[in-house]
Amino acid sequence: NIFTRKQEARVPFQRLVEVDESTTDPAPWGVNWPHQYDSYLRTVDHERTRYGGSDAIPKQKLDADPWLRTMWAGYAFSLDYREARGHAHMLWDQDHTERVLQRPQPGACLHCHSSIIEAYRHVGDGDVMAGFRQVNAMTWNEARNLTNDAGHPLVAHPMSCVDCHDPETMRLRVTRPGFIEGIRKLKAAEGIDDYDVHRDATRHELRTFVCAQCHVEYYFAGTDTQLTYPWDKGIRAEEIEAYYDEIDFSDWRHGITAAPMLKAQHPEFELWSQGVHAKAGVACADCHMPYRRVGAMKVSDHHVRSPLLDVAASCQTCHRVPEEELLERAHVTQDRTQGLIDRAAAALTDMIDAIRRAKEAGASDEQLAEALRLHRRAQWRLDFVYSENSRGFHAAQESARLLAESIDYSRQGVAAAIVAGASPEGTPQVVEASPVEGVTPSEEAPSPRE
Amino acid sequence: NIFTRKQEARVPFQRLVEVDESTTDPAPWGVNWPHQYDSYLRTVDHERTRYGGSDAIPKQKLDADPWLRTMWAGYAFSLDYREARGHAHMLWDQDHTERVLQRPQPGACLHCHSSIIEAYRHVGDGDVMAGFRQVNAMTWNEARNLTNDAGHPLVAHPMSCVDCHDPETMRLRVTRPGFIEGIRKLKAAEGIDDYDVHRDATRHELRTFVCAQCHVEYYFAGTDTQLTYPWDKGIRAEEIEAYYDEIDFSDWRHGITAAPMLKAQHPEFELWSQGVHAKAGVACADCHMPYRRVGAMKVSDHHVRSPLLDVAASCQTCHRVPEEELLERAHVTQDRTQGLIDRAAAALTDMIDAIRRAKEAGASDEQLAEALRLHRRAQWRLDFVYSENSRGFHAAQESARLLAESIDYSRQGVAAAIVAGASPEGTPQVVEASPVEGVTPSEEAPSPRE
Amino acid sequence: MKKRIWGTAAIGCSVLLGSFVGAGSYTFHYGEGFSYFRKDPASCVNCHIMQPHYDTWLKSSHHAVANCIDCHLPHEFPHDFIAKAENGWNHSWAFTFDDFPEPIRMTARNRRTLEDNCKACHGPLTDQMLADHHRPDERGAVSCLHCHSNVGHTAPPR
Ligand code: HEC
Ligand code: HEC
Ligand code: HEC
Ligand code: HEC
Ligand code: HEC
Ligand code: HEC
Ligand code: HEC
Ligand code: HEC
Ligand code: HEC
Ligand code: HEC
Ligand code: HEC
Ligand code: HEC
Ligand code: HEC
Ligand code: HEC
Ligand SMILES: [Ca+2]
Ligand SMILES: [Ca+2]
Repeated sequence: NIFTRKQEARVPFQRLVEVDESTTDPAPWGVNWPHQYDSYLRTVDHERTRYGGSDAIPKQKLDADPWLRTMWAGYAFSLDYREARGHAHMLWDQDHTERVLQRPQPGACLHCHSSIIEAYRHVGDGDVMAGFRQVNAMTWNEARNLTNDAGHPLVAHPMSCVDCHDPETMRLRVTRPGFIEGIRKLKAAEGIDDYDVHRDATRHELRTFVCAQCHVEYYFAGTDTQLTYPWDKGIRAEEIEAYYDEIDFSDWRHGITAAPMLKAQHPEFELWSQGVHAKAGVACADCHMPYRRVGAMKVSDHHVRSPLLDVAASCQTCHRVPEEELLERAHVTQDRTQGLIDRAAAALTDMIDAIRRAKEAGASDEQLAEALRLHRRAQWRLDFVYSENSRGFHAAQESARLLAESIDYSRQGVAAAIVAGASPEGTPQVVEASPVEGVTPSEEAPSPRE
Repeated sequence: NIFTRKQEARVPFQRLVEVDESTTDPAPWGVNWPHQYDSYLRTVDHERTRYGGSDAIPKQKLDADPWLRTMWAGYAFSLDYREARGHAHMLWDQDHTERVLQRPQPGACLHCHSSIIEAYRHVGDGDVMAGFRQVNAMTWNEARNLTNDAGHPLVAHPMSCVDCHDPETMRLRVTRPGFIEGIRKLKAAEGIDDYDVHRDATRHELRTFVCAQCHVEYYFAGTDTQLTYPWDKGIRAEEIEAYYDEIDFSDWRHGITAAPMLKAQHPEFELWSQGVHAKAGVACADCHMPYRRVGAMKVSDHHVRSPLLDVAASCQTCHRVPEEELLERAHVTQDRTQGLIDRAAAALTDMIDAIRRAKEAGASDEQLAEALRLHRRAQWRLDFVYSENSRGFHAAQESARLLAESIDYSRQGVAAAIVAGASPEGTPQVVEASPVEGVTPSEEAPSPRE
Repeated sequence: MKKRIWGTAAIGCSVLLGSFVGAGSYTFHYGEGFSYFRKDPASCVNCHIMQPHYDTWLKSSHHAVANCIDCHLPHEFPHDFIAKAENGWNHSWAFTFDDFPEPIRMTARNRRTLEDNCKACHGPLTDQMLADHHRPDERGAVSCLHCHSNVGHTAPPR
């Protein structure tokens, strides 16, 4: 067949510089693949969209949406929570968040903020998994300051080429232990035993999986803060919640109601999977890394960012519709989601305040049991959609469904609190939170960073 | 849309029989256009889908969803409300519904259940609009039994060819006064003055408008029960509600709470307009009257029914996806909507019961004012989505949004009722409704049908 | 059935095909080859059933640069093509119609042919995407149509 004969002839690139598993610095790779490297470097850029994009100084979401401080009262996220920006910033931004500066955090944090596999290999004496477990248990500082035998820092770069590409073949691959274990559990839940992502994932699936290494919900299991993806029962919000309930896990106790809470972090992969595009087989990279013509070549745009900043490349290949119109469609979806978020936030705040009033009126924990149970449910669903970064675009109807349920539980919580003795009157107010915990319950937490 | 534009050129037919404005019987038309006629006749057929389709004996929705009797307590719809079926049945089904048999109804009902324009012209001495107004004010029986000078019945056929086609040219057109006035008001609300649908509508718009003549929300204005489409402020659920609030309209007082209620009827056009397909310019006829090839000719399938009964013809022209997969996508959307409907129904029932308990506890109307206001809001939104017949498919996210708001208002209503003195306990129960009103408040209603 | 259609299609297009033999490479298309093709696709439209595809092709980004067979028939000639032609010759037009599902959907095999043709014309541009370092098996496959299903036919809005 002519075509295959042609293909064998193909020389996709010449290697001017050797790169291997230890090349965490993207620069040398850039010599071999300048186009991808150049676009990768542009992730330092910033440009806003209506709900996303990025800024030079990342927007403080806590100020934009003050109710967040109430939702997360008593938790590190109520100290500092900003708009995400480009990949090049990921390590610096973790270094400087008040969540790290003011609260103890584990080494597990670095799993998704740096090109860290080499560090795992070093710590585990060649065994990445073993190293992963040990680094998870370290303090953030220990981990951040790891060096190799030559004394060179091992955690020196944000996620880079080696994290998604096989240095030998440039083939896509996943490297994150958290994901490799998580996806196996997920497949098992779907009835597929002994799933090996390296062996079983298609190239097209990898165009999503490489992102799902990090853009997912997670928690730290046990006192040795093992990074874990809670997918044992599936990845729908209820399935994850059921898993947490079963293992009786909570991230923190709420600063106002003392309910055992769950924190949802960037469940992009989870929510995307429930959306229309996922059903249609559209991968993360299809929209966030569209191909571009560079000279006589098509190159995947490694300037990963909001697709709404370049609808032409990101959407129009599939949707032959004028740019403004596509942008408008996305905005309609996002505006509706925002409207429901505001509604759910008002309901949540009302509930939290009603529970506070009930407590002030002397309601017992036992009388408040139902209200506290509802608080956990309502917050999980609102947080799940709010902390997901597409403002509902990845899964419009599913996001609305979760917010509807959140509203239902919050409003039931208000009634339950009133029944438990809360004074009917009283306008919701942001109350001083109790001391803020780190991600790891302070008692067994490593000492704060000096 | 290429599929439609293509047809314009060839609508080949020879006129074997003359048809004119007075030919309400489809049979003569059928001689000229046998293919369309044959498919039109097949609207007597019945086949179910998961949420739609039709049955030989239309399913009694009141038994399938008992909470409907609570939602509509005191209103004719709580007597008899069935699954819709094919167009050929529309007149017979109106003749036999308990809503007509047991309650007084106006002549206005026939506007959407028969080929009635000729009757309007007769009654109005050639002036259709005048005739429309007079027939609206008649009793259902007077109108149903109208005859021409020769004594032949004027209301003898379900909607037929002449209602959508110009007998001269066969061009699409709308004929329903209610819609012609309604769409003008809608366009005015959108800033387009003096809109004349006959002059200004494109052919593609007409592929939706011919359906929007009837598949819309309506009410009967004034004591002379003038059929009116409430679009003065727009067609989104809130805009229609705002209009009703402004003119202080209500269809009936609720049989249990005595709140002034609104009844939503089949707002297919309204909800569709908020959906993805509408944004993409997909018309009702694209899905419900797909083209079929008959030899060399392409014919619009006049067997109007659920598109899920023939996904290949209805969907695959645009979605090159296996049938099962398309069906599954539609079901995912519908199942999510159903889940939220059940949730909203539970919340509404709780609220109604809480208000009942508050009344029993002696709460004053003044104490219950807030709860009753919320009852009206919550019921309107749930009814709007439930009475729309696509189970959310026409506008997945918008439907979910409305249900989320309904839940919010119902649950707030529960709290308000408790504050007003409702005993916290008490499991919701369907209570005997107060005497059921006709669509028109009985006092000024025409005498019941003998 | 399929073979029959292809056969007839083949005949419909045989005039053009003569000029096509041995000229499989994309340089030919990018060159003066164009003039030939403008005439052609009428042969396909001998069948009204192909009309919509023809009309949508006319409006497509490719109408000036590629015609039906460039995309839909194997580029390697003459062998298996002649076979198809002979095969089709034995069947009269009448039989070709009316027992196939509509809307017409491509067979898996023809879809592969189609994608091979994309790659044949757009070789250099897509070398990196198609470099054989990717998994050689099905799992490594990339589908042009996943993103470009509307290049040949201005499909409905989508
Ligand atoms: C069909 C296109 C599409 C697909 C597929 C898709 N996204 Fe998105 N994504 C978007 C759009 C549109 C936004 C909204 C951007 C905005 O609001 O500016 C977005 C937003 C985001 C954001 C926030 C960006 C910002 O500017 O803050 C992240 C992170 C993200 N997506 C990650 C992912 C991941 C991970 C996947 C796969 C699991 C994925 N996306 C799949 C289109 C897509
Ligand atoms: C499972 C992967 C993962 C882990 C583990 C993780 N992050 Fe992130 N982090 C992300 C992703 C993806 C984003 C970008 C999306 C977003 O901002 O929600 C992000 C964003 C951030 C940001 C910038 C936005 C913000 O939240 O202000 C900070 C700071 C941050 N993470 C700190 C941390 C800290 C501290 C930890 C450990 C407690 C941590 N991360 C653990 C994946 C992770
Ligand atoms: C977050 C994951 C990720 C990172 C980090 C990453 N890439 Fe890629 N890269 C991809 C994806 C996805 C593709 C598309 C591969 C496919 O479709 O098979 C790709 C494709 C490529 C290709 C193949 C040609 C093309 O453009 O499609 C090259 C070469 C490449 N990347 C080089 C690099 C270099 C150099 C770096 C570091 C500067 C890098 N990549 C970092 C995800 C990544
Ligand atoms: C190793 C972890 C990791 C991987 C792999 C990863 N991301 Fe990210 N991503 C992050 C972190 C962390 C941030 C936030 C950086 C910050 O705010 O400092 C981020 C930010 C983003 C943003 C926001 C950029 C902006 O300008 O606002 C988008 C969009 C995004 N990622 C999409 C993707 C996609 C698509 C992929 C796969 C092709 C991917 N990410 C792979 C960790 C990762
Ligand atoms: C690789 C192809 C592809 C890409 C890239 C893509 N889409 Fe889509 N999009 C689809 C498909 C397929 C559907 C499902 C409906 C259908 O089958 O046409 C869809 C559905 C949609 C819908 C309706 C469903 C919903 O979620 O509301 C919108 C709106 C949409 N896309 C906008 C976008 C935007 C904006 C972008 C770019 C950020 C984009 N799409 C990128 C293929 C794509
Ligand atoms: C994109 C395709 C599409 C468009 C456009 C569309 N519909 Fe539908 N419609 C559907 C589907 C799918 C259903 C669900 C049928 C089912 O549940 O069996 C449906 C259901 C219905 C039903 C209930 C049918 C039943 O079986 O009970 C009615 C009535 C209806 N549509 C009318 C309309 C009207 C009027 C319009 C235009 C204003 C419209 N539709 C536009 C696809 C469409
Ligand atoms: C504005 C147009 C319109 C008017 C006015 C109207 N109908 Fe209908 N009717 C419809 C449409 C459209 C359907 C099919 C969709 C549905 O069942 O919701 C329908 C369905 C019905 C059905 C079958 C399903 C059911 O509800 O049991 C009955 C019976 C019926 N109408 C009776 C009446 C009566 C009685 C009146 C007057 C009080 C009336 N209609 C006024 C448009 C109308
Ligand atoms: C003159 C009023 C009128 C017009 C015009 C009209 N409908 Fe209807 N339609 C009805 C009524 C009334 C029913 C319910 C009949 C019954 O249940 O007896 C109905 C039923 C239906 C059903 C349910 C059929 C089934 O098998 O369940 C669908 C779907 C539908 N209409 C779609 C449309 C579409 C699409 C158009 C435009 C092409 C349209 N209708 C035009 C009044 C109308
Ligand atoms: C509820 C509205 C409605 C009714 C009633 C109706 N039609 Fe149609 N008809 C349509 C629509 C919509 C089209 C598509 C027209 C277009 O796209 O321009 C159509 C198209 C046609 C065409 C043009 C060729 C084609 O099939 O597209 C003929 C002929 C026709 N109808 C005949 C009839 C006959 C005969 C009757 C009565 C038995 C009838 N119609 C009843 C809505 C209707
Ligand atoms: C005339 C063209 C056309 C027809 C017919 C059509 N669709 Fe669509 N559909 C679209 C377009 C356009 C979109 C918007 C996304 C996009 O641009 O691809 C869409 C979006 C969708 C979506 C995603 C958005 C949503 O509402 O969830 C689904 C699911 C879908 N269609 C299913 C169907 C089904 C099922 C049918 C048949 C009953 C159908 N479509 C008929 C063109 C069509
Ligand atoms: C530039 C390449 C190209 C050209 C030229 C082209 N087509 Fe196509 N054709 C396609 C693609 C791509 C598809 C598949 C579309 C899809 O599956 O979404 C297709 C699909 C088809 C189909 C099957 C419909 C389906 O959905 O499977 C037919 C029939 C067809 N083409 C006929 C023709 C005819 C006749 C011509 C010449 C008038 C032509 N094509 C020209 C690329 C082309
Ligand atoms: C003899 C009439 C006729 C001619 C001439 C014709 N076609 Fe077709 N074609 C058909 C019919 C009938 C079908 C549907 C067959 C089926 O789907 O099983 C079809 C189907 C197709 C398909 C999709 C089905 C498949 O097997 O993949 C393609 C692609 C196609 N034709 C391309 C062409 C091209 C290219 C030409 C011109 C070289 C052409 N056709 C000439 C009648 C014809
Ligand atoms: C006979 C040769 C030929 C075939 C076969 C062919 N193309 Fe092309 N294609 C061209 C030429 C020539 C251009 C214009 C090149 C340019 O403008 O740089 C082009 C332009 C394009 C473009 C850019 C314009 C646009 O529509 O966005 C895309 C994408 C494309 N082709 C994809 C495809 C795909 C996918 C296929 C297979 C389904 C295909 N081509 C089959 C020759 C071909
Ligand atoms: C994941 C989506 C995706 C896939 C798969 C894909 N492309 Fe593309 N392709 C694109 C995008 C996006 C562009 C537009 C780049 C731009 O606008 O700058 C493009 C552009 C092109 C162009 C036009 C380049 C130019 O600007 O002249 C050609 C030709 C092309 N692709 C051919 C192909 C062929 C052949 C295949 C299969 C081997 C293929 N594509 C597979 C997304 C894709
Ligand atoms: Ca978490
Ligand atoms: Ca009404």
